[in-house]
Amino acid sequence: MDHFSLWLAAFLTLGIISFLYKDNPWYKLTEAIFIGISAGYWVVTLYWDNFYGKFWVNKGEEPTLWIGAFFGFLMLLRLIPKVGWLSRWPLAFIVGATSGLWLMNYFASNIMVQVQATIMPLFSTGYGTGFDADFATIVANFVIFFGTLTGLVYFFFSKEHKGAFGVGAKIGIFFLMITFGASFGYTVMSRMSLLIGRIDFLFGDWLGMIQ
Amino acid sequence: MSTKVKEILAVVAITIFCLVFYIGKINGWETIEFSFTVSMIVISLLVLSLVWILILTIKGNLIERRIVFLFVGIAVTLPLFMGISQKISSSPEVVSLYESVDALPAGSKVLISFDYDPPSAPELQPMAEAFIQLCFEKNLKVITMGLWPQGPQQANLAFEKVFSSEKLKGRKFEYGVDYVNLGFQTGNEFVVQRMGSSFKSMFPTDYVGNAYNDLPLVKNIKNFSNIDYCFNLSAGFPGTVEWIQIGVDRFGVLLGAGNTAVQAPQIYPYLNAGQLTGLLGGMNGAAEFEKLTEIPGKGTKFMLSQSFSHMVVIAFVLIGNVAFFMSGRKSMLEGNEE
Amino acid sequence: MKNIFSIPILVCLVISIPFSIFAQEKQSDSLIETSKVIAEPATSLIVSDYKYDNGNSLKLNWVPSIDDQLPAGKVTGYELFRSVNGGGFERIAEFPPQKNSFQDDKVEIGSSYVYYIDALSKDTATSSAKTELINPEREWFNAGKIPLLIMALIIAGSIFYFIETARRGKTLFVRKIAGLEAIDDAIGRATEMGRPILFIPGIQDMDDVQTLAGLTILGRVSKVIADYDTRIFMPVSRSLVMTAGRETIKAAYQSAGRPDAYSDDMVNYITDEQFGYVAAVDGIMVREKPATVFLLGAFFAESLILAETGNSIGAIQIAGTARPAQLPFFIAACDFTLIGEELFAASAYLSGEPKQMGSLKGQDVGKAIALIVILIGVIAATFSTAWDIAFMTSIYDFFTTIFSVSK
Amino acid sequence: MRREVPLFITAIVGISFVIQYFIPHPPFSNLSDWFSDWFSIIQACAIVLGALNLMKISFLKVKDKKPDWGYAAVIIVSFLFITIIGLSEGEGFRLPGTKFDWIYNFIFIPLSATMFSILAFFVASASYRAFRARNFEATLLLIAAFFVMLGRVPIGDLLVWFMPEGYQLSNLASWVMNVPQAAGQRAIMIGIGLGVVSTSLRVILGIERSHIGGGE
Repeated sequence: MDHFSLWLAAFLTLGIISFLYKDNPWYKLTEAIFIGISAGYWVVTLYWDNFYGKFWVNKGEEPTLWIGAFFGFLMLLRLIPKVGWLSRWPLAFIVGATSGLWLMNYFASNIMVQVQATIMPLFSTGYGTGFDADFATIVANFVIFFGTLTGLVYFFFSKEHKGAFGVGAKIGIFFLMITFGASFGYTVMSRMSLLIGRIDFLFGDWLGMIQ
Repeated sequence: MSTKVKEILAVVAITIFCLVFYIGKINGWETIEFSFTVSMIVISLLVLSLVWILILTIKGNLIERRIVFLFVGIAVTLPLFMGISQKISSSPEVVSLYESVDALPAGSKVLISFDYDPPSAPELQPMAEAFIQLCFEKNLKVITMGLWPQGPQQANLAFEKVFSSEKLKGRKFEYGVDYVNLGFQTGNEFVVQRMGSSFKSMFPTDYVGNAYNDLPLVKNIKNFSNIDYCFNLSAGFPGTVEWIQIGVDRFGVLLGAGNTAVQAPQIYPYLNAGQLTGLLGGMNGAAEFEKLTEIPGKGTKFMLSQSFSHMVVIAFVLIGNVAFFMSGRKSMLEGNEE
Repeated sequence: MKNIFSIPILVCLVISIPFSIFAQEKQSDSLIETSKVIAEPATSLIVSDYKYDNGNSLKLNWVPSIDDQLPAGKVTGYELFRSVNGGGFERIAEFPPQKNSFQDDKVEIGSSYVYYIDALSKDTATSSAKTELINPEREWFNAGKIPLLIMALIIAGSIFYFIETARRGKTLFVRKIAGLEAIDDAIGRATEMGRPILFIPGIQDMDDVQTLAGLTILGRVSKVIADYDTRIFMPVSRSLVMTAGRETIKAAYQSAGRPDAYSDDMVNYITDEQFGYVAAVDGIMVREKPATVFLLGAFFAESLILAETGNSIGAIQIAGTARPAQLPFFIAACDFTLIGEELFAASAYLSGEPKQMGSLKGQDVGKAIALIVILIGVIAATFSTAWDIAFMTSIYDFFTTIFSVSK
Repeated sequence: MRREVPLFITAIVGISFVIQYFIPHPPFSNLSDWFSDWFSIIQACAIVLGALNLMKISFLKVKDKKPDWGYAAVIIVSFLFITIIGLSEGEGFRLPGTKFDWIYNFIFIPLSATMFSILAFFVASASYRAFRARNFEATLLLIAAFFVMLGRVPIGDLLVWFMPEGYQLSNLASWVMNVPQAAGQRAIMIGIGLGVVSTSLRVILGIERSHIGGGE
């Protein structure tokens, strides 16, 4: 790493950090560089990886790729206002395919698998193992079972959250809150790690103050 | 003195500070490490300033965002200079990951997918290094790839680091025989799906352009059936969830995962359902894994800062709430600066 | 008669004497050899194509070795070997005693396979006969997915049913969703303050259903905005979303009878890069100070920066995502948050159209099924495991079969 | 024509992608592979629109000398700078040692990594200002967060040194993650699954059509 590169990197790093103080010219400059560089980065990446790598290289062997290229061409027609509406076709294609794919993937992985995973014996460590669980496992089993059920109750739309149903929904939201709390804790952990990594760059790699 | 002048002075001061230490670094100055006494003094100062913030807040002045920012910056930076070591525990999901790798016979082929980019490296790079080193220590063969464009680069960095480590310094590792970096391919989860039928169709060449069939390690690998273990380092989409849905659920691979802490909670239901052999979550997961494998690295080194930062966040939540309850709930619900 | 039999026996004995002496000598150095436990091989190994799949599995059945009749017989296990396209045999699996079938999922269409199985005893392995050459075949329907299809049809069917019922004019009750009730007020507030409205549809592309959900809400929201004559702007991080967003807002302005008020400048592309985008949106927020911010779609790490910055400029924020990791921050920093499923329900709810409301009802049927299945399934599993009640076992088996996702 | 064709395409494509899940035979089994390729190509074409849009806005800003027009000029210059270098670099533009790689390492990474790490400050500020125990639910959220945050760093166990092995904060954090947290996640996952199914169905059936310029 030569001096110029290091100082450039540090200059940009501190420019972004300066936003914490307030919106200022240094931040605006780094922001502008960031927008320009990243937009260009994606243009280059998508050109070489997607257009060149997927289409240009294989267009001879895979005739179906021309359909994709045709859709891409329709997309570009937006630049000509008169025929711009044709770009709805590739959009319609993408939306249709996404819906179809997600419908089945989520149905299988999110609904079926998770429902099946919740079906478990409460007093045992596994199915068919007999009456073998200790107290802690039984508690855990009950909590998972109960939490999943009440959590689902919360999401019901067609019933007002009142009476026994309301109690269920209330307990459900408690479980959701614990989940969010755990997520919050883990997110804090993650964010702090990233900051530590960045500070390690500034004081370690750049200034050589820490080992 | 106007604010503008103060600001300019601050920038100049920071620049001079940086220049001095940079020149110092070039001239070979020693790194700084606080002694135990100094560390304790620093810690007490931090605690005292928290108390001060608490008092201010109770008085009804919600301190400015910027002061919170400054405090966090200091509380995370200073521990990096301290040489205090801590006892690291080991969670069951980390142990089970270690055990499943430990159980692989020598010569087994391990596929590591690097699905992250440099911004997430502080959490995931230590895991990558420890995992690869463990593989080499156990004489396993390592194949790397990436669903994120920058992944393979991170893999190369990890290899470099591992080869220069103390334990493996004497040994020779040959590219193409002991390890291969297949590179990146676009297509997100579809890449995994197509690898189910053929690796070669997705990676006709490796990262640096060698033909798939010229690499002795992989040329006989057709698809997942020739892979003994998969490890996925993931920072988002595409990542562990996609590997589970396709790799595990459709092709039956044995999968372990290293995740950023943000992602980890969503992975637990899969862990419970037995779709994963183990999970490293965040920097703490990295540190625990480093302890189990006896390969201390950055995960362990950063743990003190991590501890501090958690304490600071907890302190802030508590201070905010104490003030909230003491000064009547209503008036504090809205932030009151800017 | 007796003698006739005794003669050959005698002959055999006489002949065997020198051998036995010879063997005696030999035995000393091959003691291990003769005391070895040798198990009979498994027989009738048959391989057949697994029906109704993608051509990626074969089924193997065999009769266990006759030495494997009792639980603690000579056989300690089995090992299955396979040769692909006439190549060498490789061990692909091992089984405990008494096992008699296996499904090989790691085969491919276009290759041919031969198998044999070894019965293992303490010391040796005896091989069965090899199977005939077989090629996996691919069929037109994956029978393993029939349960999935049935469940999908039930849930899709109930959504259909309620859409139809609603279309016929039956009013269906849907509970209030706080975040959505607040939308009109939030837009009204922006109008009063004379400040713009910021809409962020997440940072994923059109191949994410959350983005679709965000855009459908945008359709409803921008209709109200057109009515109130407020300014909306929507910076996006994907070019396709820019195109779709423009179409959406344009259509909303048209249906509100104000096509003249629409301009393409309402929707702008910034960059695909997550944090480049955030840096820009942050700047926009601080400089333009929108009165109302909508954050609806797929969000990642940027959720917090956006929500916090929005909070610090005092905007009313309505957020929603199906990514659990980001929800706590939305809950803390935004005024209203749509949690998971509520995001998908929002556009139907906002439209107020009966058929859209019907689809929500259909979703509830899905939840009800999940609830009942979990409830009965857990009871059945508990009783069948702890007290071995056969009736409960069959209920458990039924549910796990119905809810299994075949590969 | 303008409205019907897109609706028709959405419906047909959507239904085919549902069917492909059950029919493992070509051409259905190839559908998802094709879609991934086509989508990649469409994305590559669409970014031209996005990039042109960005350039147009920035250019107009510079031309009209609007406030902050200098930064708009920086956007244009840096965009052109990396695009020209990247496109001239050829297929191996990402390999170590290229100019593009240098830009990536010393401009792109510092910027995005710092932007990412700034989150830490926002987390702290949010926890000071926003995470209030307003009611029982919020309190529960905070308590769960405390246990997890403490239990996941060594200092947590240090705080409860008097507890026996196996009952320390790290064990408690593991329990929270594996039990109540997982239960909540599961409920959310099932709910999201149903939401996706219903939204997809509405789109395929053409009830939901705003994204393609629909409306009644």
